Amino acid sequence: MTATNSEAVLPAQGIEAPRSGRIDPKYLRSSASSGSFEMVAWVFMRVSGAALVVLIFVHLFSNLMVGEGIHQIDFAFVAGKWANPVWQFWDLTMLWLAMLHGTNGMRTIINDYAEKDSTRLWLKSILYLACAVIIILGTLVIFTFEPCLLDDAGNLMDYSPSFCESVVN
Amino acid sequence: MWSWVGHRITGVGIFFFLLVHVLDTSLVRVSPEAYDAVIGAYKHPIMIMGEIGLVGAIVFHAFNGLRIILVDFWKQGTRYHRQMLWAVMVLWFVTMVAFSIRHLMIFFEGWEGF
Amino acid sequence: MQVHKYDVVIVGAGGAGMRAAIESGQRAHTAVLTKLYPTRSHTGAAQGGMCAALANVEEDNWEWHTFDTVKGGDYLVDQDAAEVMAKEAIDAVLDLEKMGLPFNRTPEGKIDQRRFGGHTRDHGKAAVRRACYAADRTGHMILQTLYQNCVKHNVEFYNEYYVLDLITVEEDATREDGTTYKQKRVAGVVTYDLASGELHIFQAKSVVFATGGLGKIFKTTSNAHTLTADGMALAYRAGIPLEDMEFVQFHPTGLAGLGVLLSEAARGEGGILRNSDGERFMERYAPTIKDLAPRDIVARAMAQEVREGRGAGPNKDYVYLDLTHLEPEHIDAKLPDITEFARTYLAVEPHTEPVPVFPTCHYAMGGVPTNIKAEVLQDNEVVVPGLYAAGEVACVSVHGSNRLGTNSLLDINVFGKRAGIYAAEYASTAEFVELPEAPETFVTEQLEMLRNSSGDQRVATIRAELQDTMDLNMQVFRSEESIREALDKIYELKGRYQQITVQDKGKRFNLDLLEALELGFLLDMAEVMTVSAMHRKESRGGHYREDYPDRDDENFMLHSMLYKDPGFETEGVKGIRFDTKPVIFTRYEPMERKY
Amino acid sequence: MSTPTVEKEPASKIDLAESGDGAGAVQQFDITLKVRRYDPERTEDAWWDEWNLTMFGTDRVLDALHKVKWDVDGTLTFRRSCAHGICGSDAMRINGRNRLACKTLLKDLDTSKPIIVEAIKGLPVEKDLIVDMEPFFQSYREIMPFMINSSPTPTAERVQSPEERQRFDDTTKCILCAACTSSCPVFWTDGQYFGPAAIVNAHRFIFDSRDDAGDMRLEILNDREGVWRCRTTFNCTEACPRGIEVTKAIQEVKTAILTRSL
Repeated sequence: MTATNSEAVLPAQGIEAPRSGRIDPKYLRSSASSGSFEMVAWVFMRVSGAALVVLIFVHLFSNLMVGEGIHQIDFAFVAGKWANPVWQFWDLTMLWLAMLHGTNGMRTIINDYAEKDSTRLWLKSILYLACAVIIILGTLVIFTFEPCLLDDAGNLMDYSPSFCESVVN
Repeated sequence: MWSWVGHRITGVGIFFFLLVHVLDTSLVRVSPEAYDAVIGAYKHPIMIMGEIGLVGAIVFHAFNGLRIILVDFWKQGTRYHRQMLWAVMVLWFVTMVAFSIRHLMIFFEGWEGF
Repeated sequence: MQVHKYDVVIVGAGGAGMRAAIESGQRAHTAVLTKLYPTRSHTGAAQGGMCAALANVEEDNWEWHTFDTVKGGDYLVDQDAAEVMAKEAIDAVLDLEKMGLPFNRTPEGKIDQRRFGGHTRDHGKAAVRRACYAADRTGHMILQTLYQNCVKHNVEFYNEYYVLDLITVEEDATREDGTTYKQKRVAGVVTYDLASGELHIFQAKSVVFATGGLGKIFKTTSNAHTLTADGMALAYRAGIPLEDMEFVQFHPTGLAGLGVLLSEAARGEGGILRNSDGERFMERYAPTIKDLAPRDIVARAMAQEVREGRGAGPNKDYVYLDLTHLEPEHIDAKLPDITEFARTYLAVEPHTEPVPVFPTCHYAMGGVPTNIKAEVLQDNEVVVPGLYAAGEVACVSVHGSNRLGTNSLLDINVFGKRAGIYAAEYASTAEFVELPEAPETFVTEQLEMLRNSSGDQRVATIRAELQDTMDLNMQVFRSEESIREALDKIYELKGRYQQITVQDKGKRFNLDLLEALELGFLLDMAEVMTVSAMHRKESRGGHYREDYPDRDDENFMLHSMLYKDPGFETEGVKGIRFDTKPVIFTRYEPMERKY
Repeated sequence: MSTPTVEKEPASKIDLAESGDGAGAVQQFDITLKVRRYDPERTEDAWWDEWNLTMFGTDRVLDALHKVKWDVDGTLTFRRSCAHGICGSDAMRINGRNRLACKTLLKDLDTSKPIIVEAIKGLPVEKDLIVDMEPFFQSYREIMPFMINSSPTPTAERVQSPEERQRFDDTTKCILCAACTSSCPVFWTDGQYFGPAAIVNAHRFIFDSRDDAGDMRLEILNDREGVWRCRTTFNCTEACPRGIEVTKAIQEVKTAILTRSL
């Protein structure tokens, strides 16, 4: 329905033709995207998802199901865990994967439902910023964390994990 | 379709919790007191119910996510997606019953009252 | 009013229209006007296959195919056309395969073939595997493949544009012998854009009609709701004769009461017909090929069984198609769609139960007369320059008085291709014919009349009464009396049609208005059909007269030609002049038709 | 797929068991048909109309719509053609599910409640049940739905084994009715997604052994709006009136893109 090749085009009578050779602009795809970003993202969601199932289930289990469960969680508990490089690594991986997985999930949701390009841009900017901040913050916390805090007098503070005593003394 | 709606909703919920959770955990870097104070809030009875809800969301998102992976990569996946959804629901229910019992037991054992 | 100019305008986007468009679109500036989206066309409903003597699975040749076509058509076939069709069938199938059509395959990877009614080896010795097929979706695959290739070649479609008038002009012309006559020339078409309700004029050097059939004249039909004889009626109103309109094919196996088609492939794959006693009655009617006899014979046999009280069901008004002796896997592999029809619409499980069936109006053998170049004739010899027709709307005539199964899919491909090539060729040298003053006037008046009518007659009522009378009087058995009755009823309905009213007065997607116009086409064509049937006082192929049960070659080995002629009156028939045209013979002399 | 035709002659006469006459028992029943109407020539907003109708055992939703159009209200507007499920004109939303009106028997619906009929979602409604199909066909055209074979044309047919033919059999059944695409929640969101029907038709050629342009189609569908937007909700598979395993086809295209990239 493109070239009409009209000889005598008179003004349209009555209402406008709903489909006079055009497609509602809403349905036009801007341009073909290059690269395979969506594919990589898709694969990442599956791989990270599978990994996260293991990471988070163990995390939940060790934090909530064994020992005193929810009651054991305090500064000392966290400090005790992160003294072990395995747990440090565990939580770091979990942080990164979960944040990227979640951010990408939020990105697709914004793509789906944000109607205007400007809204989409805004929401995505906020999302990426939040994601970056959280990842950096979390990473710093895990790596710069000092479990055995001393008070001004040089004594171990009460909430220090028990192993600190051997470290300090 | 409803499994997909559920997957999206739980995903969004978990994402926001995650933001908060990283922030609260970061308090360990600020001061032990601050961290313990905030973590203390998680031990409130209302939060206990919230935790069950959160774990419910995570478990559903996890199992349904595994189902999606099977649909994607297992040849027969598309044919058995419905059965797999049933399996997800059953597994979710079993896991949640087990978790809730254990979590509530722990909670009441260590609960010192309001 | 918009005027569009194209070298070639093709009216209709079914198999024939799109096959023409693929050829024409590559050679000339072409537009396809279609009242539906192309993939909605009824070609897609064809199931069984498309015959061609490929000899992929057993010995075969196109000459046998020609003979079967001629014999199947009860010798009313123009044999030059049948030869063209059978010969070009092979290329037609191979063309489609190269366009991507997914035919079923033999173990060696060649196109598989199966048996089909009336197709035999060596002039009737035994059934032959000649039908190339894609499960029971051959028509669907053809339609899709042709549309795909139209997309490939960037064919311009005007979807949901109804052609409501053929613009022709007449010029004085002189024959070689010095006599004068009026030469018709085609200038274009007037169309109605369904979406906006506006008229568009398409001026064209060549116009190809590929508008399909007329099934909706009857109540029980396998045809789509949209098959309302539009093209035939438009040509007829423009003064072009119609040929052999009395010959309508009733397909034996329509789902009882609904008319939904169950392919002949069901019998090709081994299905058989049984009456209420469980008897395989075709053994009595066609001892050699039994259930695979041509459709007219099988349909009549079924109607005869019912008439003689051996019909099944509570009203004893249908017979059974029995597939229960076949392997369920075989049925599912070869006939998936039609078994689903039986399950969906009648809740019958074809694996274990026989399916209730009864003849259903299926195909018009007659139509707009053309020669083998698909050029439309304005009388027995004179071609209308630039006007072409192909497919069911046309009458070449390759089907004579009864079309063989699968030959329709062949017809659209062979003659659709020819129409496209010749139309483009003609357009490359011809000049536009000047449009007459205000060519849309007739259509505008008609539309205004319908929109503003204050009458109280309903379209649906008139249509239903027409279909009832045609089912009752003009189906597989006809007689002077029943034909008269039908004609009287048609006259009455045409009178009432003048008092018709449409409720939808809008411009946008006014299908109410278009149904009223379509009813006008149906009434005209029903009238032509009955008048034609009245003149043919013999029984041949699809036309069976109880008062003249035998074929009469002496008086009726002739094509019927009917002209619209307002001043003409004979035997109580007004406005239609009856004439005849000789049948073209090349190699086969008429014989008695036995199977 | 080849031709092992049954050569055994069936019996001349058999005893027909008192078989259930599927077509025979025609019962009448009453329904309420509720249709979402829209006509910008009359009013800006859509509205609902309800009719009480007496219908018969084998009647379909299409028959009910026809009954209204022909006997009660001629302005009711919908597309239809073949009326037995092969042309794809009359896809609509019936009781919240996409189906063909001509394949949905009234007796299979809950007739105690109104039968709710709406236009398919996600495409612009033009009038009553008619939607603008152009965006749908545009996506179809974009995936190059035609065979491309660059090797020299053979004189006879191109050879293809029954197994190779079977590979893409399912997706050749598509009738382009848009029931799948307009049932997809991702398509509903912004209409940018290629949609299941386009992917199904790409699949039909990607897996056809005779076609050479599979790579190009995979590239097209690797787009931002391509297969990766599929969320395997299975709405399309459930909506398909031809029983095509649409989601499976989409998954196979995804896998093909992945394998090609690796």
